[in-house]
Amino acid sequence: MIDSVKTAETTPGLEQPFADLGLKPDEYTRIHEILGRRPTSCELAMYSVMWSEHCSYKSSKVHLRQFARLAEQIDQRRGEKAPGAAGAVMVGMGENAGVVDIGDGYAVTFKVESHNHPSYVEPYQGAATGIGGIVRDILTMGARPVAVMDPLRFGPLEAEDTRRVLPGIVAGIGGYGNCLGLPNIGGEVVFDPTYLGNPLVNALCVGVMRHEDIKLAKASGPGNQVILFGARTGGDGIGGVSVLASETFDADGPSKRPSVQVGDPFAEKVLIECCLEIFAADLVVGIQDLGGAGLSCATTELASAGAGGMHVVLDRVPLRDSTLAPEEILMSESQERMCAIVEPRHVDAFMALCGKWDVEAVVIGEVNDSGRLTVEWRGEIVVDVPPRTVAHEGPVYERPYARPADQDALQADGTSGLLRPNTPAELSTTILRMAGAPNLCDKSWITSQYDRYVLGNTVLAMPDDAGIVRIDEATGLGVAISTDCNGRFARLDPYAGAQLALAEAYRNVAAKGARPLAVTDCLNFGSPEDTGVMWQFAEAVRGLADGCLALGVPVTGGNVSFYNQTGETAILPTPVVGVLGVMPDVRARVPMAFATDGDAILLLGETREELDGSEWAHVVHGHLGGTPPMVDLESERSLASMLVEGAEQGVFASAHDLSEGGLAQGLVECCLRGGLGARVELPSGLEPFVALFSESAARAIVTVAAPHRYAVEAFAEMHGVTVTEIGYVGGSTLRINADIEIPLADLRAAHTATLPAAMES
Amino acid sequence: MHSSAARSARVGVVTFPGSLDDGDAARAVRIAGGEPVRLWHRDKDLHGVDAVVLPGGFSYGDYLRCGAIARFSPVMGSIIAGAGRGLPVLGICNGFQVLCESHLLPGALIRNDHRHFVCRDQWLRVENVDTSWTQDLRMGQEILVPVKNGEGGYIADPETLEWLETLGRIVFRYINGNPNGSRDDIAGIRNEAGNVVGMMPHPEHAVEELTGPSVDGLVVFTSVLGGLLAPSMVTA
Amino acid sequence: MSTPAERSEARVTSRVVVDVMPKPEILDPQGQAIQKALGRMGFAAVSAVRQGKRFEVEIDGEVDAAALAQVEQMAETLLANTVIEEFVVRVEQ
Amino acid sequence: MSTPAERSEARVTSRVVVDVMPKPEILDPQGQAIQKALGRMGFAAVSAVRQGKRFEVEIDGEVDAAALAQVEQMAETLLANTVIEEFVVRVEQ
Ligand SMILES: Nc1ncnc2c1ncn2[C@@H]1O[C@H](COP(=O)(O)OP(=O)(O)O)[C@@H](O)[C@H]1O
Ligand SMILES: [Mg+2]
Repeated sequence: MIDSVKTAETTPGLEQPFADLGLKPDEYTRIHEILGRRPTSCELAMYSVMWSEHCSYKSSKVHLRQFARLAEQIDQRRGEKAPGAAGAVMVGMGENAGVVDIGDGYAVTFKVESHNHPSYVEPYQGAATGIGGIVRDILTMGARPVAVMDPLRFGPLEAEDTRRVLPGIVAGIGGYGNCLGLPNIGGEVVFDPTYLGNPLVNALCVGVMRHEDIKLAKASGPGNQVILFGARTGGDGIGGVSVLASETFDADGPSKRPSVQVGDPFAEKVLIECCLEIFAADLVVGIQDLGGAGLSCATTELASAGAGGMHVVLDRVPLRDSTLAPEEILMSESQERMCAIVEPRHVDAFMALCGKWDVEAVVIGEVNDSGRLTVEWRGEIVVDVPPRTVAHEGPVYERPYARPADQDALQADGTSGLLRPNTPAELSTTILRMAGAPNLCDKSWITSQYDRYVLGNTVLAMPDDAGIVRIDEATGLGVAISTDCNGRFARLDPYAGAQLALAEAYRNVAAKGARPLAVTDCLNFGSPEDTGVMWQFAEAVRGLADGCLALGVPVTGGNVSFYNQTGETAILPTPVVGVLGVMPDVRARVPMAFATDGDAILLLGETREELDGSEWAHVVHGHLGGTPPMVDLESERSLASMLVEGAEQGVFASAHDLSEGGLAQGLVECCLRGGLGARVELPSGLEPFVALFSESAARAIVTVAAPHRYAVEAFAEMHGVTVTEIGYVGGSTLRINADIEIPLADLRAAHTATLPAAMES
Repeated sequence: MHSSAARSARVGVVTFPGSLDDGDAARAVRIAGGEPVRLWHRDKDLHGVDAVVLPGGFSYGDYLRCGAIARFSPVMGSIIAGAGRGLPVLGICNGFQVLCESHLLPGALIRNDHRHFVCRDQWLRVENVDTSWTQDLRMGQEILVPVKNGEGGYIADPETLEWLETLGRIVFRYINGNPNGSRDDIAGIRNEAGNVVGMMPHPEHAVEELTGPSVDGLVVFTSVLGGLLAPSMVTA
Repeated sequence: MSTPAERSEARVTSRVVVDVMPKPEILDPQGQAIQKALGRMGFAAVSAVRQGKRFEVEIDGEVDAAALAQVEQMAETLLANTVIEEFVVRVEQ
Repeated sequence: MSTPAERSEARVTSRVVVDVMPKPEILDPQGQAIQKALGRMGFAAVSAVRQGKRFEVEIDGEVDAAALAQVEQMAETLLANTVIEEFVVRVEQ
């Protein structure tokens, strides 16, 4: 018996399982009001999934508005200061991904998204489909995807479940991304106990297009055909959006297994090539990928952005499983599908290209100007809704938030009382221990599972500060991207923590010689129903928005992931920030590796005694308390300007930003990367321990050959950046002051042993 | 180098659905001075190319066995026939797998012994310079090129391994560490005539200072172009 | 296209199974890795593991000699790489 | 270590087979790719193909209930991913 619109009208009193679908009573009532009757079961499915936290951003919307205003505010400021094509936001927030002008007629689109919960349930497929989803978002904008990145968070390295989750997630990211032929150019791997029952899998993709090729998710032009193409629709992830993304797991963990989506990267690869040829032939007026909420999302979003009406015949959807009910077809999250709006005169050409790539394509409906989305199944109308009410007019919550009662105590519990290494021997031991600590150790056990070379445009990739891809072979135009977040800092002060994440990503990009242009973010938090978590979220958003304004980099898109918690314990607030920068000529890139014996090592920026929330406190004392390092965005800006201008003039032999682990870890990384030692004299006036392990922001180390020394001083003076010469490159040891000397071989052994030992035992 | 009348050699680069390094192979041909010609898997016509590269990737998804399905594509029929007539053919990574599945080369490639995909910069030793694709390299020369594969372990029955060795059919060997458990550290092999070479490492990713660990891979492409442009082989 | 879930439909389809295993003389690193992992997990009694593939081929109609011969040929040409693998074709009981 | 080829040796080992197949409701890209390829190669009568794994586990001694239970557990924890796969354990006749 089909629950059609007619049936709904004649059976107003029917009891419906709205609560099981995650709808609150008042939300259910609103659906009644919108429709003037009870919803059909198909409509209920659509509203429930589209009004879920994951799709509607109902808890975050009121805060995210701060980002929407940014681009305009920045453009106004920039208009006065530095006119120029590059940097303008061509498509802002709200579309599948933001688009930024990078000059020469090129635009890039980039975005980071989460796939946290599915990756806990089924690490390989969860992570794989995370890559698949973000790549389709980028493709949908009309762009050729050119690289991916993967910021990851896990429980403690030694935990049993980490050994289940980590290898699967890494293999899934590699398995899918490698098969798509997208280089992986960077990411993060962070271990902290709060992620044990809730790892974070964020995935970033960047794509490139010409200005005129931008596509939007828009169903305009009555009479235009709605074409579903790509993989067949199966029962994957039905209810996945609302169940997986909005509710926490039961205490008994992964044994309770909801349905999972399985990815087919080959299908996606041909879908990409097929779409790019379709775009090149200019055959679509609008296009949308099918991600969370599947057809429900694609049809309502397309319709409400266009002429406002659409009729879909659900029987035409090619199925993998003929037993699927219409509700399930509407909610299915089967991967590797797209929906295009095509003028009737182009349908044949469209189908021919799909045929060339062996991609199944079917006309499932037509655009009209009825203002309604109607869906037909076995001859009956099962959906008749105003599409905007589904896609854009979902509930908006002003969730209460409050600074947690324990925040003051947390901030009062600084690191000043912790026992510090003092003697040269103790400092030496600490440097080695830190070099091998899970968060600071060599990640190549993970990153060597990713193809970094494919497409032949990777100029820098992990473990360098930022990934760089060349976009135009003739001119050398390219982009750099880095993602960062220190969740411990965000826990101590979410406002400052979000700004520190932004500052670090911004600094990483600038250190390579790229001018930072735009921001994407993935805000991973606990339950928004917890007033403390909601405060963390509100503070982080405010901090990020203020920070972006100060640095002149707009947020062009991102993602919110709530309910990241195990039982009552939320993860560290983790606002992952990705910064994209542009380089007119990627040949000017500055790698992190020490390059030549005798080059001077210069420390840029100021070191204060800032050890609260540091990696040292975490590794050595398991301590988290106090206040994070000072945020000084003016200094970040000056430092970045100096780094970018210096790179353009070719004065740096190497550059590396300082962050987790401080100067000590920065030196270790530069030495090991280049296979060259260093002779370092720590600046006087600071306790050696503080000089080595403080995590003050707005710092970097650069190396400079003698002929460029003067120029560097001049740049520093021009930008007001403090420069301290701390030594020179050379030898096969890291020597610090007169009394610390560690062979590089020992550092390398400590740095590289950790992950293989943990994963292969 | 060659008379201005000689056209530049045309090197076909095949695209199967799922090919990934086809663009890079074409770029390498171009940087080496040749003219890349894109060939489509469904097209039997080789468009008169002078040599063919089967590039890396995951043809048809490689779900069954790497290269197993690509081997039956129309273009492979023509390439197998061409190889028999002396057409230089280079299979890189997935291309190598296709050549083994096509029985143009002996043996097979199986899952890496450590069961992970591996992408890293790899040193190789040149073991045979008597092929269309290695004639400009030096015997014993050590080159640095990327490897990236999940099923790169070369395997064959013991007799085959032995005659590969004794007949000098091993073209490249891994040194300073075997990335995938390949038998006898085999990274690349040739057919009897020396026109067909298969290798797991990716010379096309080592043709530019900016993007590769070296430019050692370029010689593989200049080798074949040099051979094609030798006066005796220029087609009138 | 019919999926296994629809096997019970009116149309007769039959299932033929093709088991593909690495030849005994060919090294099986996957099998060895699994054996090692099992050892670490405390399954000490395992003396060897080999990993191969299993294909379930659904054929329209009844399985007769001709159909079996067809599947043999599929196995020989596509499903198995006879350079390193051997296969067995059988009708699922 | 004994390989299957040596199973006639003096020491008694038994072979247990674990067949692992994708769950019917789960997407099986492998099977689809093979079916399409078979179609192109002219094997028209094939209506569906599923690809799974076959493990041959050699166990020291006779296969008794305890040994079978052990293999069940190996399959459950290591050989199959029960989120997306199902398995059958059986003693090779
Ligand atoms: N999951 C990952 N995928 C790819 N690259 C990664 C991943 N995790 C870390 N990396 C890379 O390792 C390097 C070091 O990471 P990180 O310590 O976070 O750098 P930094 O602190 O300088 O930002 C960076 O190049 C980063 O991109
Ligand atoms: Mg970082």
